[in-house]
Amino acid sequence: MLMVFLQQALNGIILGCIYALIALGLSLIFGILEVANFAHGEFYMLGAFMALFSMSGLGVSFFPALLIAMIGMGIIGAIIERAVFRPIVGKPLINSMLLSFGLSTALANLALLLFGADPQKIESGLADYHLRFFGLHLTAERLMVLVVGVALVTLLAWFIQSTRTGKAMRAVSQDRVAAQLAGINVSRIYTVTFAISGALAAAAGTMVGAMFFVSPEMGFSVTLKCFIIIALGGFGKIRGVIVAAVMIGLAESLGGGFISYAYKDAYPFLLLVLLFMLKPQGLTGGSGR
Amino acid sequence: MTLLEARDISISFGGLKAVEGVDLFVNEGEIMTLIGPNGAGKTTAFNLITGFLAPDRGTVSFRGRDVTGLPPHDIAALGLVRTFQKTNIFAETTVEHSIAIGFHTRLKAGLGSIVFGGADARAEAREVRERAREILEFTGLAPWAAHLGKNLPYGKQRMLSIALALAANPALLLLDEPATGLNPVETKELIDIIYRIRDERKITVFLIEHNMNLVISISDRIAVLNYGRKIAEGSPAQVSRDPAVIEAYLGRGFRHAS
Amino acid sequence: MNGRMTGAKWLAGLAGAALLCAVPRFFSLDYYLHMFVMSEIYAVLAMSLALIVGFSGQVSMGHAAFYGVGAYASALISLKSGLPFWVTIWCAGAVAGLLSFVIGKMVLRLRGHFLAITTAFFGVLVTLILNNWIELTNGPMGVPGIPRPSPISLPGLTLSFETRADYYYLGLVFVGLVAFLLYRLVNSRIGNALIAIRENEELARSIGVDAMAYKVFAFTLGGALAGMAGSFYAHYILFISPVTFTIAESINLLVMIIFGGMTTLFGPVFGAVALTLLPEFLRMAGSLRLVIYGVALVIFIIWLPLGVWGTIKSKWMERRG
Amino acid sequence: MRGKGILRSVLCVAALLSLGCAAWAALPDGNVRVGVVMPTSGTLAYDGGLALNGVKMAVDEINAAGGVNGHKIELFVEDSAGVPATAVAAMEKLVGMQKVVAVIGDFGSSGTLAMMDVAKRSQTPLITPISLAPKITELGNVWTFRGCDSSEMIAKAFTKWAVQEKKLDKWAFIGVNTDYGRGSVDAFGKKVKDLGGEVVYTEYFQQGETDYYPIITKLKASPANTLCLLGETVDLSRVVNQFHEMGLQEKITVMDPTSGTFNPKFLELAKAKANGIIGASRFVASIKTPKAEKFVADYQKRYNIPPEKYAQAGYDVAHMVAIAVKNADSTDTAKVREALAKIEYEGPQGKAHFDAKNQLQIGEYIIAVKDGKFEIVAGPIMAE
Amino acid sequence: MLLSVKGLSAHYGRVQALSSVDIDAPEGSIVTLIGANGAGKSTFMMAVSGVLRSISGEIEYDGRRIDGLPSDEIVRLGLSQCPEGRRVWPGMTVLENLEMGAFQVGDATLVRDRLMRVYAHFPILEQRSAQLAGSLSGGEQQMLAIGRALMSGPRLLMLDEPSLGLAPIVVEHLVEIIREIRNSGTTIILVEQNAFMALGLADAAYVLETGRVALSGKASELLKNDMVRKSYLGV
Repeated sequence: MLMVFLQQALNGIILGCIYALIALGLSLIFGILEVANFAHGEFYMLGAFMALFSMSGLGVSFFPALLIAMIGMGIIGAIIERAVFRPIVGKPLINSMLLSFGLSTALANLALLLFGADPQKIESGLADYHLRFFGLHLTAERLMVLVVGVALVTLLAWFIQSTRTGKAMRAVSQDRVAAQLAGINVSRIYTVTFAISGALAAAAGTMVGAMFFVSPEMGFSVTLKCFIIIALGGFGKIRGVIVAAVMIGLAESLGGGFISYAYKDAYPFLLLVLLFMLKPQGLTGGSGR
Repeated sequence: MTLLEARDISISFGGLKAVEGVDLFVNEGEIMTLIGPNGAGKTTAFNLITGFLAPDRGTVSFRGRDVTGLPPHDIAALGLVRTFQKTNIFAETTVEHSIAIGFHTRLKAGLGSIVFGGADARAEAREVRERAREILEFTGLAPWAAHLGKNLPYGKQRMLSIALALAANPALLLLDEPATGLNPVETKELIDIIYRIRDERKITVFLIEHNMNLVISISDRIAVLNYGRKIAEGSPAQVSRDPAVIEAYLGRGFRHAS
Repeated sequence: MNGRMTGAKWLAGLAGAALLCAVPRFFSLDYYLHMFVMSEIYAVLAMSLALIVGFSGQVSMGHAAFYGVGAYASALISLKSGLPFWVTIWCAGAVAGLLSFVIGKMVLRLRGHFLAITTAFFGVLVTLILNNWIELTNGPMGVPGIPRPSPISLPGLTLSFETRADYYYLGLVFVGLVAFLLYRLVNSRIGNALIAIRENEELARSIGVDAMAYKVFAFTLGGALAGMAGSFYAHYILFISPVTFTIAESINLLVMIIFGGMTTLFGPVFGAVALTLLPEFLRMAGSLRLVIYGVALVIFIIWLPLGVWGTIKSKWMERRG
Repeated sequence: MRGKGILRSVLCVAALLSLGCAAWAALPDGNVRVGVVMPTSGTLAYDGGLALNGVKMAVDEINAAGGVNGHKIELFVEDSAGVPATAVAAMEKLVGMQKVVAVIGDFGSSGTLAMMDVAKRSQTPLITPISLAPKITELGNVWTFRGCDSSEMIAKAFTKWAVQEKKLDKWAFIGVNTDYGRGSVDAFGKKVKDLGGEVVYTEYFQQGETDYYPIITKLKASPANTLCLLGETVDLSRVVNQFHEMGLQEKITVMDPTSGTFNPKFLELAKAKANGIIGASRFVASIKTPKAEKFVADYQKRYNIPPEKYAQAGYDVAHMVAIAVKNADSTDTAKVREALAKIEYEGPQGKAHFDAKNQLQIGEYIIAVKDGKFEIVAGPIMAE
Repeated sequence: MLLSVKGLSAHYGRVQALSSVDIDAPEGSIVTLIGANGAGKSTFMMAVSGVLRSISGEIEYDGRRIDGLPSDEIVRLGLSQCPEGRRVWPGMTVLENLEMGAFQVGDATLVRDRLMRVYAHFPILEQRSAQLAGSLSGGEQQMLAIGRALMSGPRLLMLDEPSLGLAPIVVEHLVEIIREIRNSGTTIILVEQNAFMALGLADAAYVLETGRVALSGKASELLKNDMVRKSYLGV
């Protein structure tokens, strides 16, 4: 029983890693541009397709494809920010919700049209290597997800914490006007934010594509889950989001394994509602703006 | 007669004692003012009195009734109505409609009557229109009746927030820095309306204000807060001579000017 | 702002009503009538959501849950007890209203996106329960064989509900009654209190509005009306299953009221009709249908952030004032 | 600035209206009009597309051979998006505007169940090539036909073979939480128990679920020796992949008795992990009859993938409709319905006919995946 | 003339916040704008800083038109603003706040120099350098905000209500600092409600009323002006 529990927990942490990658980007967008991007799951989906096509089209192997997908989605993210989100920055939240919902519908169905409904697998070549330790079971592929996920999250945290651009991003999220007055090009920061978010989503998409396949409808449910994560972790808070992502991963894995798998989708929400009831100011304290 | 009495009200935010052991009272028919530097706890005191914050300690009673810890809407319904420091109006409704909204606590028409157009609902609606008209005239907002709140000039927006409070039928009106940002002409109008609120409408007025010119000229009594504590209380003459007040708030400049 | 109707308005209203009643004469195909009946159902749903989101300013992302609960309540009660639709539609309203009252009490102290996400949770939870409480709801297999409303006879008119047109007329009455109810409400002290909460909750409380009570009221009434719409849907399609009442449907409803403009009553109706018919129009675009729909939504929000009707109304008011 | 908002609003409305007018111009002529309602968007789009492939191929075949009594078949395809109300709208459009003689659809049972009332009201035969919900044929709606086997028929044939011949006794079920998954798990579980087996584990998952580690980890701790999977290709290929990742293949035999996975896409997604899976199907591409071989070859040529049972069902159902119109020698929907009920059909999967409840009666093959191919182990077994 | 503004008008929606304002700031001077809240003082500063974009009129800085330039360009040219309400970034440390003030400056030694100079003005900031800005007291936050504005090395510094909510003793210190900054060669535009303090410090003064310049002249003269005494000095 303990082994089953530990195995479930390990699975949950790996899932949490993926969620963290997607949710962090969403959280950055939310914190810095103050728009809700319901099309974020589609960034993740497009990133996965980009990796898939660079592997099948360019013949590159998994890791270069991951990199290509990240760069590609970074660029697409930046373009989408300029073209779609820029005009509604500063408008009420519900506008960006609906706008991005439209964008999500358009992108998902465009992908359906271009790539077909038929799901495809990204071959990382690692799924058939098995690791066994202390009675736990892990494929090399999942280990890779864990390693890459942790590496990217650490890299992002370092970037936000220590680089000039990262600090500028924090400054913009805390007070946009003060950032402008300090000579920060806010418009450029917006674009960079979307580019980073797009790249992170693409990384997550590529790795999920290896574990669970790539298909045009893979995005939507992930988006909602990530909104729960950023609400749970505190809007725009990196550490909170990471903790929340892992919590949600664990909740799904343990709740799905030990309570009822059929209600799996409810556990992340349940966690959130419990938190709101017990601690209305959020996981990491302070009010979400 | 004492209309409002706050005893030993205290509240702290994360260790910071925002208001500490403050006693305040307001007599019926007077104009009372609370002054003090920014951050001294004046607005917090208003929030404690009007139920927007619950005190950690102390009691608030209004017309002899303990109102400590009541929600703001219940306190407002008892006739204790406040305005806000930053301009607080209904931005997307017309001035006339805003004031009609202000009559909320006086309206009693039931759901059935509202839906089926009962006589009392119609009578009420008619009465609200008449009374709103009257308040528009009283506050000089009549020419702006059809404008959206957000399209009013700054001074008129401030007046609208007072008009709204008047519509809520106060016995005691708490005005939080009503003169902030008003030009001298508007300030004069404000002074005039405060007097008329007291004299014509028999409403007691309790102010927070920075404009010492206004404070000295209209207050019957003044209380001074500093770092969450009351440091002085008395007539304008007494307070403006108080060394502690000069030190903490008025500064040498004030003495110099007077 | 006053609720008075002038003679001209009465006349225009009568003409409009006559026109609406004549619709089945001009569009006699069941296909059109089906779209119109669906439009009517969505019009009620949109108005009920607009009461919550548009008038009292509380974003709800789980409205389809009440729609679904109403549909199931009505269908199950009528199947198990044999009560006619004319009774079960009220049961549906009561059950959905009770549920939304309880949920509203729990969540309405939250604001903004916290509220949006929490309501989304209840939306998802209801779908999951409909899917998994097999004994009661029959799960994903759905509930088939729901009876039609029993025929009614009025002087000069008999509705048997064997034809789409009968449903159309019933829906027209339904929309009309809900619109009338909400029109009276939003133009009363209650509507004023809701508007006050939407515009500035702090100020509303300072002038004596019990914000929580009014928010719960709007949420409950909105939920109850959605439940009644659900009942109408169930006894119209005659089969219900959880796939109809998902979060995607909640978002669809939000899109409708934003499209039409949610701070008016006509806006949501307009949005509901337009966005029920639009995907059908777009059928000719084939597989591009949903791409066009999505892009149209994006362009639309950038262009007309107040919604079609909201923009017209605000420009008109600007011109006056 | 001021006029712009109104102009935009008016433009929006005008655009909608003009779209409407364009869409609402109907058109009749002398062809045999057949409607199809399938999900071409949403989560079921891929599988819906396969069924549509079969329908289209059948119609082209018939038209190339001169049509039905000299009339060409004209196909009208509408998207149900997997949403019941949309399916109803789609069928109403086909019936009211296109005046079709019959409608083929939907994929999911919810859509089909919702459309049944339209079928009855408009007196138009509705024939579903996929939907498995027992209710469809049990509600006594004579206008609705199921053109494929039902889960009970498969369960009867399959469990008999697995429990009695293969001596598999401890069964675990993982099913999709839909009418299909739930209904099938019930049907199979009952039959397993009737035959002396034991059901030791049951879990359902939401359609489109990606991560099955929680339930597979739990499965690992159960005494099951047989895993019975009930779902669609993509979900099940994830289950099978993760099943192997957790290293359970030595311990547990995997069954896919409704052959939701017996298609080339599954082989592509699961690769070698597909080997050893056993199931039952009314059709598989390796059936060696002349009709089946021709069908497989034509389909392979046309779509570049081998056909599976959805394509076959679409293909068969389209042929059945054509034959019914031919036998009735009329496009009168009532006559077509009567002809359909009496049809004797022979297609790639063998001989078939409808019973009194409009349920297709058809044989089942037991099939195993071996070296990336579907091999027939036994059959066809008739359920009766 | 370091800054010369001619006919500046600005709108927020349909509300006119500034109408045809002319203001000049000679190099090396302290110019003050006084007036009631809502008179347009902050709007003026935001317009000059390039944050408020819907403006008309001419803004000339150091002989070149800067109206229409984005705010980061304007900061690069040496024009810095310390906004009303301090607006420090509460979740960043004092040091990070200061570093971000020098966002445009690439040269690390220059940043270091300026940091030292800010610390020399406000020793308390050095003590608190690792603390989150949000945890500072009001007076310390004001110093941080001024320090941050100085980090870009401005030739023209605009201070919006620096004394707001500060204890008189802190205000006195602030007056000293502002003098020091001017004496080190930086031109200052000062917006103040504390008209006494402002007029005592400034060389020239403008009185704004409902978006217009109602009065202007030497600060010492305005101090004696009846209207100013009555309306803004509370005499």
